[in-house]
Amino acid sequence: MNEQKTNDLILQTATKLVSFIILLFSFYLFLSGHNAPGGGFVGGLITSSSIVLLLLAYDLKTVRSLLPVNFIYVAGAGLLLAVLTGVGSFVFGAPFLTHTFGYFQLPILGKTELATATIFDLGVYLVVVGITMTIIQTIGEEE
Amino acid sequence: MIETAKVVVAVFILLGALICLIASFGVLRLPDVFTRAHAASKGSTLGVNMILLGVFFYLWFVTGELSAKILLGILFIFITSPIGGHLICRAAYNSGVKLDERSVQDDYNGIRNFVIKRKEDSYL
Amino acid sequence: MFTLILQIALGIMAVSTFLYVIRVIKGPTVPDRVVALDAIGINLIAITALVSILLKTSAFLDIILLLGILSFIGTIAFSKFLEKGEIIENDRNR
Amino acid sequence: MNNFVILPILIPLLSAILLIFMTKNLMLMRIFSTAASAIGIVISGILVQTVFTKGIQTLSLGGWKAPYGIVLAADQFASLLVLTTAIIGLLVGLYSFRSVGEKRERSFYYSGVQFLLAGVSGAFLTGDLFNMYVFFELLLIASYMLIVLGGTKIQLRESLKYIVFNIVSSALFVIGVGFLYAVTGTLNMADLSVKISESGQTGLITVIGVLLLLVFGMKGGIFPLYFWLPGSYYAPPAAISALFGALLTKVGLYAITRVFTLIFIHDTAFTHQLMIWLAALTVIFGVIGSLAYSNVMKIVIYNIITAVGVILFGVAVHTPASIQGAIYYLIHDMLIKGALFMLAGTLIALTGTASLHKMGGLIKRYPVLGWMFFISAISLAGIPPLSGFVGKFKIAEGGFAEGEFTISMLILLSSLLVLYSVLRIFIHAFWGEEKETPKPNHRTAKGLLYPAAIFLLLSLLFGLGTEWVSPYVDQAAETLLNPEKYIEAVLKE
Amino acid sequence: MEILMAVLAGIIFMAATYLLLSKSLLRVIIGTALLSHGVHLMLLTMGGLKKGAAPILSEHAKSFVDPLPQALILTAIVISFGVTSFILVMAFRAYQELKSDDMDQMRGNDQHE
Amino acid sequence: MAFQILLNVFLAFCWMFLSNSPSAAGFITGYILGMLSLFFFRRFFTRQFYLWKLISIIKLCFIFIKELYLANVSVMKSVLSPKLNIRPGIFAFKTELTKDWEITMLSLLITLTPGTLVMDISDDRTILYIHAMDIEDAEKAIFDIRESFEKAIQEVSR
Amino acid sequence: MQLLHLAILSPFLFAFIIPFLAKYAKRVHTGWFVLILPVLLFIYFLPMIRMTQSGETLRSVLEWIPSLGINFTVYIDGLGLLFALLITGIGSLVTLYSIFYLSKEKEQLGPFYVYLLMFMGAMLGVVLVDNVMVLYMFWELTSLSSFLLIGYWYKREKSRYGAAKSLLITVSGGLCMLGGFILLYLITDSFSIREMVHQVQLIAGHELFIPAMILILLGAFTKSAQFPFYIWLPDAMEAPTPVSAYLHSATMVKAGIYVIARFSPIFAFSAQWFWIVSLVGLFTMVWGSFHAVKQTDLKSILAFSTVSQLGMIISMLGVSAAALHYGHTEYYTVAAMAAIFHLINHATFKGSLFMAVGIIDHETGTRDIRKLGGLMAIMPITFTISLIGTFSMAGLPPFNGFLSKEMFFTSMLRVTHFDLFNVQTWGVLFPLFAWIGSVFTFIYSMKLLFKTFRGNYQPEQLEKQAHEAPVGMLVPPVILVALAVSLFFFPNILSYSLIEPAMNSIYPTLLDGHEKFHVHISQWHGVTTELLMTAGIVVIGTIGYLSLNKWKGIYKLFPSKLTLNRLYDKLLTMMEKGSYRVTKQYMTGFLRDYLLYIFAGFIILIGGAFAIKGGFSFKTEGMAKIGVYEIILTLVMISATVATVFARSRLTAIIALGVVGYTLALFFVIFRAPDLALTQLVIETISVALFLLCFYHLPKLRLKTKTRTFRMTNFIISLGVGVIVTLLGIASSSQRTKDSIASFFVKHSHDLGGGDNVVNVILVDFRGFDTMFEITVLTIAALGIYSMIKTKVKEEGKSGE
Repeated sequence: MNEQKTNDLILQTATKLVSFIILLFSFYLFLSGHNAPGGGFVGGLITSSSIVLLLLAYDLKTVRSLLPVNFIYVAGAGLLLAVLTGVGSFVFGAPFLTHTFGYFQLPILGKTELATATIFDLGVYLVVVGITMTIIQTIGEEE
Repeated sequence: MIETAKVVVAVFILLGALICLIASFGVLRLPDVFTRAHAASKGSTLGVNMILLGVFFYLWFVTGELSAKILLGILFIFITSPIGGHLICRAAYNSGVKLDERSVQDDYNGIRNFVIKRKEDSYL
Repeated sequence: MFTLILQIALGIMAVSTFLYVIRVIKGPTVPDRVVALDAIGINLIAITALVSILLKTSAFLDIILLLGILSFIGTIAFSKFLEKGEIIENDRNR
Repeated sequence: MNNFVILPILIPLLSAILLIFMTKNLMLMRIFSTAASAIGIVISGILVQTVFTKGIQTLSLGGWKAPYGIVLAADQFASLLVLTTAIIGLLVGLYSFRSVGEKRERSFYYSGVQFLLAGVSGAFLTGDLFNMYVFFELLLIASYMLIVLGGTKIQLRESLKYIVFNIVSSALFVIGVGFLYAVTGTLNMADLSVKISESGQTGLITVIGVLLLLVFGMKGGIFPLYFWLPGSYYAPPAAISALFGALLTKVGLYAITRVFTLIFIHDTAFTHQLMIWLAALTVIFGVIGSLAYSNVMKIVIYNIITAVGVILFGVAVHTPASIQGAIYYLIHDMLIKGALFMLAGTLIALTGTASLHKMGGLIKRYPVLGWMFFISAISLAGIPPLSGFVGKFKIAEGGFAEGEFTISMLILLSSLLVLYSVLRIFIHAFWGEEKETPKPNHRTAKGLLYPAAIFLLLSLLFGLGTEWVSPYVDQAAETLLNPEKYIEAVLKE
Repeated sequence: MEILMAVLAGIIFMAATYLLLSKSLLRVIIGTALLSHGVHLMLLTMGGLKKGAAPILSEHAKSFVDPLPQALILTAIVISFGVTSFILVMAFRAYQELKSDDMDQMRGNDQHE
Repeated sequence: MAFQILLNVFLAFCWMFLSNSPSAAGFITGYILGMLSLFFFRRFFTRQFYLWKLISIIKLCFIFIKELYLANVSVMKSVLSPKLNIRPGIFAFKTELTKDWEITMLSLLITLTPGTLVMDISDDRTILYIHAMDIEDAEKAIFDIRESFEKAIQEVSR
Repeated sequence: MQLLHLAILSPFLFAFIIPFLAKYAKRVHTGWFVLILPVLLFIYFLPMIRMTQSGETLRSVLEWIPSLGINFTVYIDGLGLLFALLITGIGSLVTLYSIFYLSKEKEQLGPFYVYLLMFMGAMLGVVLVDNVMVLYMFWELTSLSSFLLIGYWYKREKSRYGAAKSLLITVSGGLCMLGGFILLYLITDSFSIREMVHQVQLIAGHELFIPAMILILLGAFTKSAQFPFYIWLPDAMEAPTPVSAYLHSATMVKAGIYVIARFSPIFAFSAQWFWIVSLVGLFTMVWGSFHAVKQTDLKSILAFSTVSQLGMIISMLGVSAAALHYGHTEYYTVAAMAAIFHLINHATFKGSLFMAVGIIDHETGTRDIRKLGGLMAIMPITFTISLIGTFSMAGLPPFNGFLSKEMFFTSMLRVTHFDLFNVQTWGVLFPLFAWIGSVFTFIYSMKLLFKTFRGNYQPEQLEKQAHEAPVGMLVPPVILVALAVSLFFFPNILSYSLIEPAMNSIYPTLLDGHEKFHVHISQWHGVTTELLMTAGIVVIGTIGYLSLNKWKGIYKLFPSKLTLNRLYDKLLTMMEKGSYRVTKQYMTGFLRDYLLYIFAGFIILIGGAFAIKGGFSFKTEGMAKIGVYEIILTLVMISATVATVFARSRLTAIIALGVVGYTLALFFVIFRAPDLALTQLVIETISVALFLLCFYHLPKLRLKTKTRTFRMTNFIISLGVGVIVTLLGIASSSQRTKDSIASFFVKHSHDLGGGDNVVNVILVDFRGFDTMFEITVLTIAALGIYSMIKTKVKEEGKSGE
């Protein structure tokens, strides 16, 4: 392998900047999903693409030391969150997966819409991040 | 006001589109990967950024929307497009694509010695 | 008038994309294709921008940045694949 | 509104998710998954009873009323199948403890099983066509995971084919749903039925119906579409084969039944006649297949196809008797196929081979296994008082009544060859001189036999206690034959 | 437009079928991926095209395109992504174990006995 | 520099709450006021006031845009000329820049300028291998690069 | 649940105890325990004779599946009781016999008695239930227990063969019968035989009458080993001799006769019934007796003899059907009377003969007639038993066989008087055939007797030193032959107690009110035609026996390739080999072949449906306009698609695929689907990355030279698929409905869903359920991929077969 080393200086330096832009963008997409294009899926996918970018520019080991998470558990937790959002409606005697939303006056942010659907979407987001990273990591490790 | 803005926007957009067209023409016409990468990484960057700028102005002046997303996009393209060109060219060279025969100089030859070990697996 | 210009521009972009596609098909080497693909990605950005004006919506503006991100990642992935065969390395310093 | 309806889906789903976090502790996983399955059985049992006393139970998910949101609708047919599914899930789980191997168990095996159960139950319960597609995908991907779990050569080879087929069928499913949506503008099955009755079943809708028949037939394994089945079901460990054999094809059959008793009911002369012919061909080819092999597993697998043909015939004939028969036979087949796969798996585990030619005289050493095989064989052939009888007889009755003499007789006589194909296992493997098997494995078979024994017991109870079951089946058949009831329950929420 | 799209989807279906029928595992997998593209395109066409603005209410358009097929396609896209990645990995594992990507050599044991 | 920006943002927030106007306008006002105060106390900090750096960045941008424009014109010329009259090649270029991001910046800029494209960096980070569309102009290009970009970049990073 | 039901079920219940008895009470032969049951049952049934004699019946219902009309209804009338007594009586004797026949050291007694008891219960069930479905259940149980008993010595190849054969044939008959029952049910809406008999007018007029009759007769014929289904019976002789005596001569094979008798009141008035039943019976009788002569195995002779005798009884039942047409009830029903009488007689003499043969087999170790001889001196008691048995079988006085044979001739002679059915001219064939059959019967009887007991004793040919059997083994046959003799002298014990009630139940419709058949059997009728016929039999038979060697060659005239056995074997191998060949033909294991079938099926089915139903329509109004750039995009997509197909390198293929995906995203943009475009873009990119990741490990595409046909097939099939999908798409979008549920979503997304992005609101709220499972799918995919890569199990035995 040694003779195949290259100097990825440019790529790595740029990645430091670009991956943050991407991450920010993904958060934006996730949060704005309910009213504009975006949502948990795309947000999650873009988050993982920023991690993929890191993987491309660096390597698995580096990235794992940056993000010491088992991504399968992330996916599992996300799924659990999504399902529990549904189960939560049992408590209120509403049908499974009933969402509610309201507009609240919050400090700093002003009038904000808070919806349980967002929690569900967060579950989606986590699952998507978890599974894409699981897939890419496991395949990447298998050399 | 809006009309003048529209004219400016139209000029930006048309110019950008033409640059893009020329770049693609170049990609079609130029002899080898490296020269094509020149056309692609420069031509389309400029062309597309001009169009984006046009759209930005359009949104700004005509609909009154200050779209930071487009500015971010322009910045992003500026950063990434040359990196892409750089990486592709290096990869092309290191995977064994020869320079066009018109080339006169090759200082890079032999710097990375893993050039084409997988000759049999050239992806054609 | 303005719409017409936009449509013309869109047409030009489409032609340009089509020329890239020809390059993608023709090759002759894989890096050629990747170059063309990268350029297509960038072209798509422009097309999206134009379309979003034409359709009088800002719904597609997210796509602009997204396309940029993706074509970047895609290009890197392709070139790494071409150069090293593997895209994600286990440990670069090994 | 009745949140209870979701529980048969939710319980396996939640337990599957929780099981993801338990891979470190094998014992915990086993206990947890068994407990979850047991709870599932209780829940489904209550569901069956509720539906029996109170009629069709529906749940508008998210509180969105019928044609707009997704509705779960548990009529008796679906509830019975859900109950059977839960039972199969529990028993397969029990069987897995000894047969699947620790390595697989730790690789999310139990999660996969629970996911599969959730998918199957969901497919049974949903009242929305696209949602059904989603559940199909859920159970399919769980089945992909299970079928290839372990990654032996044969598994990889066969599951590739399996996946490709299912991708094709899923693709056709989605475009079928798309076409239907274009023509009718709705996705809810009850609403579809209403819309189609209003606008009349045009030629195009009939064609789309045939397309859906094809799609479900591919999952269910009917005649020109079952080719993937033998190889794929053969590949994984017996526990998984049992799960597949008992459940997966039945989901396809369920879907055919649902769709062709609810939606496409205005051109039976064409669609249902087509189904009758396909059913006959399925039976013929299934029987031919089961006679062709001397491989224990293969014989059992081809018997699935025969059974599918029989049930399809019952559905296609579309009379009260035949539908009742189809329901009886469907449940019977789920139970008995589970038992047969487990027994065949035990046989293979004991002898280390699947080939009949290499077995012999096993009855001396394993009499219980032998007799269980025998009983399941005669149950399969529909000999009373075992469970297969009522279903087959009802189906034949319906067929005769509709004037389908030849095919009804074919169905009846097919049970002879079915019996023979399974008794061949008995004759060759259990009778005859004892043979040295290539991998003599004399570990006790008891642990493997209990689940199969429970299956057989259930099958026997199902046959002897038909009277207890029959009100439920009657109700199920009645709902299937009178789609208005289903429609009313779903749309008048 | 709808007809053009239907034809296009048909062509994609045809290409996908052709690929599925080939002997190389790689082509088969590419065929499955292509198939899902065709499906999504067809599904979109079924919802009707260009009947209004993008279904985002804040744009206050007079009419919107049918959002339901879009939601359905989104679900289908994500699912087919899962399946595609699964089959890809499976192909890779199959090649690891079986040392062949030729479907001919993946006949299996049907010819035994 | 980062510290200064952070401080500025903090000051902006402070202003926002002080003035009891939690909105973008309040924030921007706060930010500008904070910047002014920072400017006045700039000698507290060891490094120069960050606004100057901003100005040099803008300067760099302008140089760059100019070069980009020129680059495209030349590329277009060669593309559109009826006979492809080019003499491509790769040449090595020694740079004096050392920091990661300086080199990166330089490479990006070079890549976007007339007929040049950075292909690789040597492992000791001193030599850039550059592919040129027209090798004739190589020497001139090297000179141009050194004159315009390296200086501007050094200015920014100082 | 009454005592009656318990009586029928008691053997099954008892069977459950047997394995434990066999295991824990090893010192006592299990048979002794078993013996109790049939004896008790016999004693239980015996007093019921009085009831049936007075024309009364006993009916008792145990509900099983009342909702389907399937109930365990026990109905005891003369016919049923007769059989029940036979079953329990012979059953007791056989059990007794088996105690001595099967050694408790060498044999596995547990299973044997379990099977035997199972059979006994099943057989009782067959004859005593009223509900045809329950009858069918017991019917198949007899087949199964017979299968198990024949295969009792499962290590022998021939046992297994015989077992499978008997099972296949009898079960197939049973299934046909089930079909017949179902047809009857459809006609009468009842499963009760009694009720069917009441609705006989309805049945007669129904179009399903003939199929039902034929199906039920098929069941009866297979069970009673009639031509051409008799072939299983000789092979069934592999069973232990007590079994042969019990099942294959006295009881099980008579189940068919029972069914024919039972259903006579329903079917018998039709001409077809008469023809089929009597001719099949008669032919079987001649055929069986003819073939019995050439057998060399004692049990084979008996087997063929049973076939022949059963044929005889059945022919009598068939002939008696004429009574339903012809006024002279008593005149024609003599055939039925003879049938019942002979049924009993056959049980006595055939049972004893089987037991005798069993003794010979047991004591000498062989049943081959060529190895035996001169046993008369060594085994005098056995000889006596055999003598009485064979003479009775041959129809010689002073044994009961003579009486029934006489009556047989009588009934056959009366056929010639029928003017119904146009049998005046051909009627004479009936007695002729009967006579010929009887001649052969005489010959093989003599052969059986004399070849075994006369001639030279050949100890060197025998495995054992021959000697007389133990007393226990002799008691049962002695009882039977004693019966055979006493029935000759006092036949009317039977005629009042059993035959009369049985007759009453066969032809209930012939009788008015409390009228009864009157049966009287006398030994001497004067010198009648029948007597002369018997005399003729003795004369010709003796000549035939003595000159056996001279005309033996006649059997060679039957080509061995054309025998029914051959046919059966051929059929079976053809079935297995043929189906293997067929299956191998299409189950090639090639993915491509399977896909070809499936796509071909798709094209044929959908295309066919399209063509037949004419669902295609074409309409452009209301559709969107086409823009220039859309055409260009379409072209891009098409060219990328084509490039995917014809790509020569894997990377090119992936790139082209990527282009298709990105263009699709662009279409999403054009068609106003921002969310889709976003998702499609990201997913396409990640998919491409995955493709690259995985393809690195796969070999590059090989350009195999594929044949033109290969490509052409692929092309045609894929063209078909493409065209059909396109047509469907065009048709669907041309017939689009105006109102769809989508308007609801647009309308209420903001106020009810709280979001402006309708697609997103649908995804997370309106159809959040879909999404929930869609992410579940993703999770499973990830789990699957993870475990696929991390888990590698060693190969199991399965692949190595």
